[in-house]
Amino acid sequence: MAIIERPTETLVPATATPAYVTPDSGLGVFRRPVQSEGWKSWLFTVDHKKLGIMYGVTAMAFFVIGGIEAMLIRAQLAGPDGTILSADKYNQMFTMHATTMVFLFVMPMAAAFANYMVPLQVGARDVAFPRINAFGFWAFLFGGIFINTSWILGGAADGGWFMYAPNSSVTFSPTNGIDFWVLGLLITGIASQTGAINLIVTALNMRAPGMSLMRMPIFTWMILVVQFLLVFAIPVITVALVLLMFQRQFDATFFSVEFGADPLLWQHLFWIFGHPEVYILVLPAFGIVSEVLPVFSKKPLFGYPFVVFSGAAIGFVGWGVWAHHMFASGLGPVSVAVFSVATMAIAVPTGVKIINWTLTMWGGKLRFTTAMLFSVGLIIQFTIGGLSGVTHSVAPSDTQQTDTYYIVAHFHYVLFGGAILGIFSGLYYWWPKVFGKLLNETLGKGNFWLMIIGMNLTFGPMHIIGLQGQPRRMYRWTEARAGEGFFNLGFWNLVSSIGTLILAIGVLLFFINVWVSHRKGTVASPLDPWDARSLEWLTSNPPKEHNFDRLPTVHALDEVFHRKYEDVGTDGHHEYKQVATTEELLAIEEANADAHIHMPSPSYWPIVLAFSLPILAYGVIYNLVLMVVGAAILVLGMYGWALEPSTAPETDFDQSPPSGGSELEVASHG
Amino acid sequence: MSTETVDHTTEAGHAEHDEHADHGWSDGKYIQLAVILAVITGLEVYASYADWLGPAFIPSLIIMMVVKFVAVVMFFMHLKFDNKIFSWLFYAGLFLAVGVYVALLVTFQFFNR
Amino acid sequence: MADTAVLADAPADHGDAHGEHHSSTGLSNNKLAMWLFLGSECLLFGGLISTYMLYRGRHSENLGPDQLWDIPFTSASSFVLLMSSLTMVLAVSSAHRRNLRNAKIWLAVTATLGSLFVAGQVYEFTTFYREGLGFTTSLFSSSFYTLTGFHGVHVTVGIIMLLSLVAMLSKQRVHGDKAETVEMVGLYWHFVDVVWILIFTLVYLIPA
Amino acid sequence: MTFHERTNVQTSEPMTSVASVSSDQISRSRRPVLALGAVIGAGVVASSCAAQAPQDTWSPAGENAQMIHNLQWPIFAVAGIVGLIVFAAVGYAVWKFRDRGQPIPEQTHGKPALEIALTILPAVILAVIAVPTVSTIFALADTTDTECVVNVTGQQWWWEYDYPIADDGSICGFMPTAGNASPIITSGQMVLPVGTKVLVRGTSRDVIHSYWIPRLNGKKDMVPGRVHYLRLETDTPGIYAGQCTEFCGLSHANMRMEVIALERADFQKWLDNELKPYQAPETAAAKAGETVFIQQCARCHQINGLVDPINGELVVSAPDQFVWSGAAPNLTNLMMRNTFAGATWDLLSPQCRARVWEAAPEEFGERFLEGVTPECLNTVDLREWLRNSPAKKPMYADAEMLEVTDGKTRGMPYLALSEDQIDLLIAYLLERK
Repeated sequence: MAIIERPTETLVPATATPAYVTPDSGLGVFRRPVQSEGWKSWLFTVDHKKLGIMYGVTAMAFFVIGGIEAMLIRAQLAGPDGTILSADKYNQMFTMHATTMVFLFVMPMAAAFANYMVPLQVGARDVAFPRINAFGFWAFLFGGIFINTSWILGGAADGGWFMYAPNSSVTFSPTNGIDFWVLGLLITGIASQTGAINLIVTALNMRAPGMSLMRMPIFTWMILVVQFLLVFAIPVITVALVLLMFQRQFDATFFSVEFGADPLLWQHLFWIFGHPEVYILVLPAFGIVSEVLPVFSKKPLFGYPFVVFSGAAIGFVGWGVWAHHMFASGLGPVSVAVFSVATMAIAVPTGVKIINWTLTMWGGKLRFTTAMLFSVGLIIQFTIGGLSGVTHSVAPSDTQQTDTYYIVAHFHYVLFGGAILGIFSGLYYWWPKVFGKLLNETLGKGNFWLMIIGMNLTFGPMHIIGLQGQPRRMYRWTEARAGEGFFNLGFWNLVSSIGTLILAIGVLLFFINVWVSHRKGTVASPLDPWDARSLEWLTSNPPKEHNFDRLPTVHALDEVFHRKYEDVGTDGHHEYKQVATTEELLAIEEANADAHIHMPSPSYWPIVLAFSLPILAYGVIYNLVLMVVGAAILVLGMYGWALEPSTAPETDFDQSPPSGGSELEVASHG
Repeated sequence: MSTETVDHTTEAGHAEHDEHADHGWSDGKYIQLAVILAVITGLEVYASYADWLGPAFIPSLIIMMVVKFVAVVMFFMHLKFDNKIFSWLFYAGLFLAVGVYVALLVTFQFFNR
Repeated sequence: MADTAVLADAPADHGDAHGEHHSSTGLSNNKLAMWLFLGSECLLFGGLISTYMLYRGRHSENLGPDQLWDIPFTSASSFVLLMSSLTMVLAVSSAHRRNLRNAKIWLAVTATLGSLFVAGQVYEFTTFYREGLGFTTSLFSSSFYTLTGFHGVHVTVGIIMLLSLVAMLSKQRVHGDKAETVEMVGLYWHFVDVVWILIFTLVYLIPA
Repeated sequence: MTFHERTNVQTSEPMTSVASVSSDQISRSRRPVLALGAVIGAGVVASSCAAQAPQDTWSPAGENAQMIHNLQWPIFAVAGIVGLIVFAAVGYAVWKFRDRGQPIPEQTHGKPALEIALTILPAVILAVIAVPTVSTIFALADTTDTECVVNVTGQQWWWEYDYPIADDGSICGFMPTAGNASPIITSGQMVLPVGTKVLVRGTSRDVIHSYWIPRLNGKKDMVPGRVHYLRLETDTPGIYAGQCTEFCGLSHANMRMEVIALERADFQKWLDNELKPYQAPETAAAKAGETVFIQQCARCHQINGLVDPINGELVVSAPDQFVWSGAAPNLTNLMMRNTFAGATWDLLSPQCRARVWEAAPEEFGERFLEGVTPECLNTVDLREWLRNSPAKKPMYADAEMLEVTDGKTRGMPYLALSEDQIDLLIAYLLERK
């Protein structure tokens, strides 16, 4: 039985990662794997922390791929009549750049943080459905790889990430690229959907005793909102993708204008998904910033309930503004006016967030670590993106701006300046929690400043380029329409392309930082390097497999801070005195560890089930026989899943640790 | 968000009392409901042939459809007897779907303005 | 509450021995997840129904809904599906009374009624096809077949789940709370029925 | 395919405004340019003084764009000011409250009153913005006062213009000087009379395109199977550049267009020239070129009134048999345009181009109506185009690759013309004006 039995008086060393299991079960179909080390422990793991790391690593790999695609695009556009890419390759490049960054980097990166942090922040030992969690990761990975195999199988999708009909029909895009795109996104959609349900149930149902919803850390709140958006938005894109797949594979007529189809149907379905998707991308970063700013300001988040409700409001209003992506598409003035006003309305809760972040810093005690720098950077950069967003909520103005580089500038300030800066803030902030080591602050600051300078050089000039009338998605631009003087398009295009290089060096510094801090292995992180406030810091670095020795009881928002500090001021004066260190708090928890801790055993089936999906997808494109194989694996996986025992039998685990040193009776299981 | 209704004060109470006790109706009542639903279905089919309904035809069909829908969800699916949070989760999706897709179909009507 | 487990997707056999699992709301994880899933399915079927509503009138003269529908036949199969909801609810309430024998019987009856419905749909599709309505014939045909096909696949999956559940109950392979497992399948099945209630009215009864 | 037959598409749409067109109704009302007082406004002035790109969205040259401009610059100004306030607040907080050893601040969760005030403030600003926004949306959508109609059709990767004849026999509000009007079909450059409210009725023959002349109005998608309306009006004679802005496949970047604004008298001249009968080639080379054209080009490209000397019959092109979208540019009076191939390349050599494009408004009409003279022809690009068009402008011209289009190309295929044939063709085309 996968149980950690422990005498309550025993103290566990903070570094103890139970890892002494000799699996003696073979590949018994209806037994569960028990490895806790080696590659099998990763392949079959259901541990939310391992899956979180895997999400992160995979997403970072796709970030690099998407970044290379972006640099090729900018290299092509550095001068007039660029020749680095052909028109065809260029179209594939910007399609895949967007697809990769949106679906394979930012979304899974948010999933990485959510997976790792949400159970820790709510004081749970794992997510609600660990096996489904593992399945979600593998589906995402296989889906991402599947989409990218199109590069070597006849060319990637070339219709833009918005994939407007009828340009996405076979007539206009005869290669298989769009088929790969459609099926790949269906697969990653399944991953997002399962992940979202899982995290909602976790946040709603697995909170530690005493953690009411209004005591939930703000990051978890934002993740909760995002998962609701996902749960309801993914089915919409699924419908659109299925219609497009039937159109391309089975000659359905949904987007065949000659049959009387209306191409605007696709646009509506896509943007009904696509607009909530924008908030899906950016709200996790807002959550991270709302965690980081209070910690380094030594102040609670200003107006926590307002931030919570504005997040929820953004999530809700986000459903009523999709057609602002279609102001030029001929909706008719009534619809345009309605959606224009609704779009302005959504600026209000977004503005509330910026105001609250600023006021969180106001009167604080600010320490500018790298994580903090990225968060402050986000406030500034996102504000620029938000304000340019206001200029095209004004529909007539938008008809001048949409599909120009001005829009490209806008959403990169939102997505790079919002989502990605937030992600990097989170990486620096939580790195010691996840890996037990601090990232180098000097390199980190270099990383930050290069990225800020790089992104402003890259995306700042795009405002000018766009307002001077250069459309998006053009594989080349011409000197004849570049103008002269200060607003010369050639100059600003070159600046923008040089900016990408600086940006790339900045990102490279991050990877160097990771390499440096892990190779030397010297900087073991203190338990609580930032003097943090929320529950994930009430456990070791990295957390034990079961997260908490004792499930904490929560008394307040910012529970950990209030356990560390006491208000000793009188007469309305506040004076905070440290009454405990985190080490001491942890020692208390360990001293009162729960007697029985059940953790789920690893499982073979998530990866098997997920593996069937790309097989099925290749089958749809190439060969029905392959589909049969995929379906067989799918059925096998489902029955294996359903019939698998809920835990590995006790006999599968070693009862006494071979390497000794601990008196614990530990049965671990990956 | 739907989640604010979570009532923590009932937590202990829930843990103790038998969850199965509040599972609604006896079998007999379910059968009665099924008979009513069958009758409504019959009325629907009749309505689709009845000319005398005139302009009330489509509204009456929609009303009967909604009644059937609500009856199944409330009673067969126990939503009426269960914790409110389930209702919130389901209705969030349902009303979002109705709102968004009705708006979508309406924009197609406004196109020629 | 000190004794806590995380085994939600596979409730442990020994759950009773350790008492209730911890949960903030006192509700079952599985049931929360199922209702969320059903909520999201609303948007899936909503999208398909909207597509159909938009395109229902776009077909050639003699191959539209008004020419093809056989209302008495579809009414009969709708009635069958509606009655399967009754048998499903009887299975659930038997399971809650720990009467597994009856539960299994009702589950089997539900699966049979479901199969009858699917058979009816297959018959209907072949009839339409023989009258010349292929999948690619018109916008109406593509969206009709896609909508009802998606529903049919949902029913089929439900039937497989029902039959698997009967088998697993018989072989004692259901882990955890058996009544809850039956209830989960039941929720899914009822939802599929509820969707058909919408389709029956919106697609069949309201003329194009 | 019904949507290819543009007349069906057009007539099926209610078009009351065409009937009410009257040349007397020329409205020259212009909004007075608002004085720019704000700090940000100064930047706007600076930008409009600089030699901006021809597609600058901040230098309106007609009433519709001016309406947008009047709406957008105050909003940019407000956004700029709000941005500065936020930066100042964040900057001040960063500087003032950095850790200098001060005690841990009060653990306050905020002041609801302040919070609510700061929520209402942006809401009020946005409400103020919303009012002119909505009124401008409806003003721009109004099609009742337009005096001239041009049908615009996008296809991969060029624009076709079709000037329909109104009930009274006029075209765009102008009566032909001699004879009856016949529809004028041209491509690339849309010629319009200055100061006239023009209604563009747009659609597409294949995928979605978007018509955008930044200095005249915002963009409007042209969607196959639908007709969308766009208003255009110009203040001064000149060339107004634009570009397709909805991604439309391989050569999206090579799908450009221009609006040519002519004084009313000049427009009348242009119109009469377009309606004149076919001019038989004069030189021997041009005569031979006519034969090459009939053999090689006339399958897809129409030249109105061209007669086959062998059988004496009118040559009627049938692009629908060869091109997937079913159309190819009409080349009647090609040399009256000064761009070709989706307005991507100039028909004028660089020196001559400047003469027309940078002409003062009062001279522009005359220079434009000179057309392309033999000395001014841009032979470099035109020859490259005739040698191998898909190499110059990426197109799906390889019929084998496109079984999905029944072997029809999208764009112009490689024709394997000899250098001699190219010379003759150019001689022939030079006379088409």
